[in-house]
Amino acid sequence: MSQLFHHSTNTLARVSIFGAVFLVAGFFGVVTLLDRSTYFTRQTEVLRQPVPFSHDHHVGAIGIDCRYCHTSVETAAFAGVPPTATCMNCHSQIWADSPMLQPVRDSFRTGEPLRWARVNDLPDFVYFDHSIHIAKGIGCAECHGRMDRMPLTHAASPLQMRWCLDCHRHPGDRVRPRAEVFNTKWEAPPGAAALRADLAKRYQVTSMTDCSTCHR
Amino acid sequence: MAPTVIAPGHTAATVTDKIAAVVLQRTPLWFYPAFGAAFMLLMTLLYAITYLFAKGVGIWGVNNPVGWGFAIINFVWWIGIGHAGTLISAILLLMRQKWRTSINRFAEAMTLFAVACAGLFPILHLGRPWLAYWLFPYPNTMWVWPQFRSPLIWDVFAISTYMLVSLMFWYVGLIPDVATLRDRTKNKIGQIVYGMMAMGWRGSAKHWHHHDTACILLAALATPLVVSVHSVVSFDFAAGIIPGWHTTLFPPYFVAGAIFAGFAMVITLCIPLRAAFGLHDFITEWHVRNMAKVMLATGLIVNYGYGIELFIAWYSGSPYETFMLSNRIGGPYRFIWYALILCNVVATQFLWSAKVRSSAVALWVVAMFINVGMWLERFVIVVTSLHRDFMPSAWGMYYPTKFDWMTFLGSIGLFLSLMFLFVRLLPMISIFEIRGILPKTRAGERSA
Amino acid sequence: MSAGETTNILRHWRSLEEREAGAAVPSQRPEFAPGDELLPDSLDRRRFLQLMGASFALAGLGACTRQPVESIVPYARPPEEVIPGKPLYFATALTLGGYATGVLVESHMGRPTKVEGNPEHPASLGATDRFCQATLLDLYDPDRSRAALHLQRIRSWEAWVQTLEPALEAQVALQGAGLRILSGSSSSPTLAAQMQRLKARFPQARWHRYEPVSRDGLRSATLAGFGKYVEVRYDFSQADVVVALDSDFLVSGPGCVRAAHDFMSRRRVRDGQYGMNRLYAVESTPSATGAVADHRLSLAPDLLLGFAFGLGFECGVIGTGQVGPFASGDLHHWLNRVGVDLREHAGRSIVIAGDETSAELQTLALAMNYYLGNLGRTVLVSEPVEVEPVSHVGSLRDLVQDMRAGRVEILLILGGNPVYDAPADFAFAAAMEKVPLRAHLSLNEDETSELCHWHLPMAHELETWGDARAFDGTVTVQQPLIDPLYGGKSVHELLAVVTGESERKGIDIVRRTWKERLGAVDFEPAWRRILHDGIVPGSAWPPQTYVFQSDWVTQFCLALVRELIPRLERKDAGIDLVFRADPSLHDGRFANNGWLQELPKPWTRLTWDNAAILGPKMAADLSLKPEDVVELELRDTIVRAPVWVLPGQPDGVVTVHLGYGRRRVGRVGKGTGFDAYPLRTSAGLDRAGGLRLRRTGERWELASTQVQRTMEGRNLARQGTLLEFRSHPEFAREAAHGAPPTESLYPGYAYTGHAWGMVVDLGACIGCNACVMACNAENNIPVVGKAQVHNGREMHWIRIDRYFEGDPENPQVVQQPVLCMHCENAPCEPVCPVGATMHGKEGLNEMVYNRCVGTRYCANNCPYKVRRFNFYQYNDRDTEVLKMLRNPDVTVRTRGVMEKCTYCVQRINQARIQAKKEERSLKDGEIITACQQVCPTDALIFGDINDAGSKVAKLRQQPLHYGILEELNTRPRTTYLARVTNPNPESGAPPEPRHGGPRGH
Amino acid sequence: MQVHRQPLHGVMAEFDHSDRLIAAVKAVRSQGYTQLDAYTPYPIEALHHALGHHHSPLPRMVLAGGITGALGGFLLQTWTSTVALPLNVGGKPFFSWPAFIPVTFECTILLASLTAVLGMLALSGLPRPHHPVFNVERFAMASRDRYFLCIEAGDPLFDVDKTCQFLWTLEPTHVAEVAET
Repeated sequence: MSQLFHHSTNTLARVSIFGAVFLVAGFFGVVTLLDRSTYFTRQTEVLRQPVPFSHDHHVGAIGIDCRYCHTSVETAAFAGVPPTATCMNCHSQIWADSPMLQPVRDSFRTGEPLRWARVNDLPDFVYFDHSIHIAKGIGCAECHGRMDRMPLTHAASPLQMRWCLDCHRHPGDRVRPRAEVFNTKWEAPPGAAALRADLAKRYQVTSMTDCSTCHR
Repeated sequence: MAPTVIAPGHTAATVTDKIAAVVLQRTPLWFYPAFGAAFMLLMTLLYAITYLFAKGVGIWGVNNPVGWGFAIINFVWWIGIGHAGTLISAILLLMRQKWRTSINRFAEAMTLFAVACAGLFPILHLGRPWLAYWLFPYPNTMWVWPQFRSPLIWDVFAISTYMLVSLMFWYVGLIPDVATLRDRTKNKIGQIVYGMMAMGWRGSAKHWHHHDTACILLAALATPLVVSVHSVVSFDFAAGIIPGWHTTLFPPYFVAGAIFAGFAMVITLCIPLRAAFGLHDFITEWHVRNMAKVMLATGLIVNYGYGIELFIAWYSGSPYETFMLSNRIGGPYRFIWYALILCNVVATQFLWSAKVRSSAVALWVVAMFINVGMWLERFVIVVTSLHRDFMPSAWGMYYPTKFDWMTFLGSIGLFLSLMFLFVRLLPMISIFEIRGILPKTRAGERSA
Repeated sequence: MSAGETTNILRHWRSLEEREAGAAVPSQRPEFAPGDELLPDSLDRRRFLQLMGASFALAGLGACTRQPVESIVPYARPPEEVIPGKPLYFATALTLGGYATGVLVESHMGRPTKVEGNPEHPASLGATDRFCQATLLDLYDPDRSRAALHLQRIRSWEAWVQTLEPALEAQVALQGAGLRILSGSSSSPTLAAQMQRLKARFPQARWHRYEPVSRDGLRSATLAGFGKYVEVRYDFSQADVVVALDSDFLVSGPGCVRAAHDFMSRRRVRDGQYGMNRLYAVESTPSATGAVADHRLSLAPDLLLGFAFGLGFECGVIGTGQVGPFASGDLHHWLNRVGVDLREHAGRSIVIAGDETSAELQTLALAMNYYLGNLGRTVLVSEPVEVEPVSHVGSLRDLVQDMRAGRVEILLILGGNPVYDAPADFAFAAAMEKVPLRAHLSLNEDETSELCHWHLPMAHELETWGDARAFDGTVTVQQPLIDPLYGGKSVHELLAVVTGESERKGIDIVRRTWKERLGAVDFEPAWRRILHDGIVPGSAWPPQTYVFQSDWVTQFCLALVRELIPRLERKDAGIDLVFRADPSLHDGRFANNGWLQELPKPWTRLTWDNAAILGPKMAADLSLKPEDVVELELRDTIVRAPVWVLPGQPDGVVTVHLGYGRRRVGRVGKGTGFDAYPLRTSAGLDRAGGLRLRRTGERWELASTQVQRTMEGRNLARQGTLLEFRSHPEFAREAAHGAPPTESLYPGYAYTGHAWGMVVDLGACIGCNACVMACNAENNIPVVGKAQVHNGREMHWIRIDRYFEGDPENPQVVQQPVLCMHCENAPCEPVCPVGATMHGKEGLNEMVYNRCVGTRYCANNCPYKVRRFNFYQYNDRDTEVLKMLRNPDVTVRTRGVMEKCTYCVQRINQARIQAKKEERSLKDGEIITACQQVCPTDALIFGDINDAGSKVAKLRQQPLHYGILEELNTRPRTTYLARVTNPNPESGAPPEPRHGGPRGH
Repeated sequence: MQVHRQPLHGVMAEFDHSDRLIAAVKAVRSQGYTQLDAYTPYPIEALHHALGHHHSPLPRMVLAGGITGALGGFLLQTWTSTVALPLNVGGKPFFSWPAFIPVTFECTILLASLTAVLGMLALSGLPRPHHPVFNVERFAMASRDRYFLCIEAGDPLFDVDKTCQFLWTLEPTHVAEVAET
């Protein structure tokens, strides 16, 4: 009988056994990472919008209150995206003929609504209510980040269940004075923990982790 | 003359050549039609599955109240069959039963293929099979985990463990024999492939030493595993509250049933195979008889199980249990139950006769009855219990559709195809173990 | 088939499918069962082969799916008071047979998604019936007609007007002698006004009325009794004894919702309060009302009339003694007892005859009420609610004669479907085809539209302005919830063209009426208030005291007796055929409504079909099994129908329900049931004698949701008599099969805070199915079709179980609503491998659809079998218009997931959020589940069982309170109050009538 | 002193009967040879004794593997159902340990068996597709019915000629030199 294999195959064989193990582990590792990556969450991704609206300018620079456009945020599940009419309140005078705002003027003239791309998009089987979060003193910035610093709007949070649970299990750590809810610049003062604990008690903030809280 | 484990006149050389020849000779003509038939069945399975994934489990007969149908029946049936192999190789090895050596190899193979078929069904029967991986614990962005109180999760772990362990056990046993093939075959590719599989086995004393230990250890581990797996499968029912399911009798009764079914299938396969490849020298009357005896023993346990099941139902005095009893015997599915009794109780009694035990044909027929019977048993447990449980208003009937049948027969196709490939590509009898137990031809030789 | 005989130019318009459908029931189930088309189509080969390759690579990819970018579309200009995501409610009314039920309609962003009752409205009191709930599906019916058609070619409304106006001009000269209008009965003040204007312009024009399920019997009875048409209504809240003669007053007919409410308000026995009314039901066809009765006696129609006479004698209507089998024996004795009971409660009793019954029976009932002094007390008469009441059969007969004689030049059919449902002997279609210009205004294209020159799409009631009166005359102004989806027009808008008035838009026409009534002075605030409240204050008719012509009636009765007696003597009576409006499809107008088609009917639990209903004895005699197809032969008209054997059906009587076997209908109604109208003639709209049955040897599959008849002695639905209850209040609890085990390996969970639960009052349930329907609408429950139902795959989250007890010929029936029990130790939960169902802090058994992988283990392990599985993609995800129907607060389930009752968790969450925002705790009654809200008899009560003050907690303290299958230690949150009946201790059970001549074979 | 054409792995004697091999092994070891290995077509216990093999460490490794599996399985379940995702499932407590037993058991078996197999391979130095003994043409018979004894060049007493002569005295059927490559 003669040698079937070159002696290099000895090393090869042993390496390949371990190799296989690492390959499988590696694959799952990659998938796991991808799942959490901003590529899948679309976090930080800027979507194409009909008009390059700048929160940075409107909120940060001019200081328009969130509620001026997102009118139903305190009353309804849906925060509300402003009708074209709202834009025209100002832009019938300011920048009245800037080409950038052409789509807005067209929409207002024709009554054909603007189609904005959804930036914060929850799956259809998730039921989120803005108003209650506002009422419990959860600031916009907790989920939407510093909108006042976003020239072009993008999501600030992964909006994955894991992330939701983090807060829903310890909602007290995210509470802020109701007065500061719409203040994107608000920073927790030193010793915030005590303050938050107190607020949580006053606002009756409770941890809602029943599945039916969001899924029905 | 009294039958022996191996027909007289064999030496290590003859054993090696004869068994290796099964693989190394040219493919016999009968193989092509046989494999072809099995393969066609396999294609039906593929067709049925594709249609299933496209349309949903609605294409099957399952409904409300009968949420489980053929899929689960087949699953339990295959798993049961899958128990003989590991059992033969593990328990009989621990018991140092020499006669196991001729049958353990393809019994183990049979186990693997049966478990492969069984493993299909829990996935297929899901409403959303593409999410089957949710049953495994893995860190996910939803931060949810499997629900470990569910018997179905226990199944997942039991079945996959069983699959892996059986596979390893089987492969370890194969190493010295593929080495043999490596050294026998003239075909270059064959040499390479077998060579890689043999991992450079040299049969050195050191190898044998560790190999032996490993085999004993695996056997010691596999034995409780076998028992646990079918117990866990029986929990799928025993953990439910449905009359006819909710009984502590199930685990032992299922395990016995599994061995019963397993041996029946071994006989069903080995009798034709030894004829086809002329292996009467290695699979002798002795083996067949012993298997028949094991079947008789386990069969009686199963029959006892049937009896107790009915007795307890009556004895409990619970209106639901007693109704379940009368529904089995007198309900719309009573004929299935009668058939089951015919196959598993009546047919088994023939094994008392030594004549039957030693007649290959008779035994094969009995084995076939038992294969059918065990399937019917699962039908009775799953369907007859579900279709009339607590709320008379919600009672219903279950009728299998053509897709139920296609999937069932298809899985048999998968099983046979794999079996045929196996006998053509790997030694179906453990060569080195046969060498080891050859009768002493000269004084002074001792064998492991 | 009347339309079949037409021999004129129109024939070539008819589609092939009609000719096929023309033949009655095919021999076996068609390749596609009704509703199959609601399921996704089968695959084409290429796609299949692609899948074949890919199918095994499916798994695992699920993990890495990236959400597609969706878009938000805000308004360009925001409408007033609409807050995106917040529903609005508008008050309006829905009518059936001209009678209104006041409703509040929930509207999401301008699309109506749910109908609730209007608590202010007398016919509703906050509840509705099944039809009001189902109307949404009619509104969004994908098969609604979408354009005006002339000779099947699409034309515009304007084109129609241009055709009509010259024709009308021509009529002006003739004073409209050739103008005929045919409509159903109406109570609309605006319509009345328009008719006046029409008369002014065309004095000779005629307005004909026809409702296939009409109240002609009652009309002519009032005519006989009071010399004019008057409205008869009943006040059940004042009645101690009610005798229902073939009457289903609890679930059908005008004001049935109110009737059920009032009737049940007198039956609530609780600890210490034992006051209870008593209901005798004598009927020729088992009805929902009969199922609730304390005594139920089933009699063939003639016997029933005989019984009525006997009762009339008891009440002093006539001097003659009882007749036929009622002259002596058990029946006599029993009848006598009932009479005594009535006399003892003179002035506090009601004798009511069914809407569909004959004038004779109605007259007798009216007379009995008169002699018992019930008139003005429990039986109120007032001005008629209908505009210009007429005898519908007479009215239609006149029309047909005029048409035959060629006196009709223009025929406008406003709604209705006479070609399909006119009495067979009228041969309506043939006569109609003599009319040179005929137009049909209707929601869907039907048998009538296809034989008219013009088909005009009608606007749905939720799309139009209008007004209508309730059973007591209260007016509601109907306002549209949504613009007409397909440019449909209302009756008023079409009539406006005819009358030539200046207002042509619905709103203007209706406003004009009310300007005239309310006066132009500060009209606007009044108008707004009317719209807001949904009723016109003070518009109810006050009860009148008309003179009852008792002598005349007595004469009439005597005459009747003389011709009845021989009939009762005669022994070769043969088989009687009884016609009934279908409990779900009514007269056939709802044939394309999937929700109603799939609604299990009372007693039979049949869906998607009607059947020839036989009693067990008769079926045995003729050796017929359910699903056998028989030929029903009546005066050489033959109709083929499948048999259904029903305990409680009187011997020698076959009942058929109307409304099925439509030839020209949408995809839902196609191939459902058989058409019974060809057997129905003006001679007997309610019944016909001398039926012959012939077996064909063929079979027709019938999908019933409950095959099992009895409870198998399992004490699920428990009941006892008032006497038992008084002597032994705990009887229900003691009926359990042993107590639940108390010891446990694990410590239980403590539910501090809210603990939701529901109590179902079996005594109050009338099995009207409104809850089932409300649940469908609220929870986006799909329609699955006949084949799926037949395979036990219906999706209803709440079902009403029906169990028979006692003698199969005359059984007692108990009905039990069953929904998820939300067990504290839920057997379904531990078996789920992925944790898709689990308990919430407030004890809800939660179901997370998006986590479910579909093992169906939970459904297997549910002892109550209330879980439902999506075996296919049942929810239609392609048809755009159906998307408007969906409740946005509830997930639309996909293929392969389990679903079940959630206690309307979306409502719980919304209420909780609202309360939290207002920093208060939830009040009892603040959360109302869909089924509870719709229930006319408050049979379902939901609430917090931890709150000792709550309704539900109090009911759980009642001695009648019990849980089903508690011995399994499931600790159900949904529990029951046992039913208490109030049989007459004197009379005992109704005897078995010895009757039934030789059958025709 | 003659010079070899190539480095040697050792010299190998072939026997036609296991008894001869065992005798030979005993003789060779009594001569003081230590670096030797025997090749047989099936396991022979006597040979292990003759070669003076010690007990295999495998069982202890497997035990360790089993314990890891048990702990891992049980802790995973406990952690997921009490810490990571505590759910009220049918009124059962988060830590319902009896329900965790089956999975724990399966994990035990799984890890134990994995260690057994991998350990076996590691201890026997497999996989090793290439080995000098394969250079010997007749070695193919080792997997049929022949028994081989190889004295390796690494042995201090090793000398090609002397060792060969010595082997010839043990009545083998062949003696061959085993080339290193």
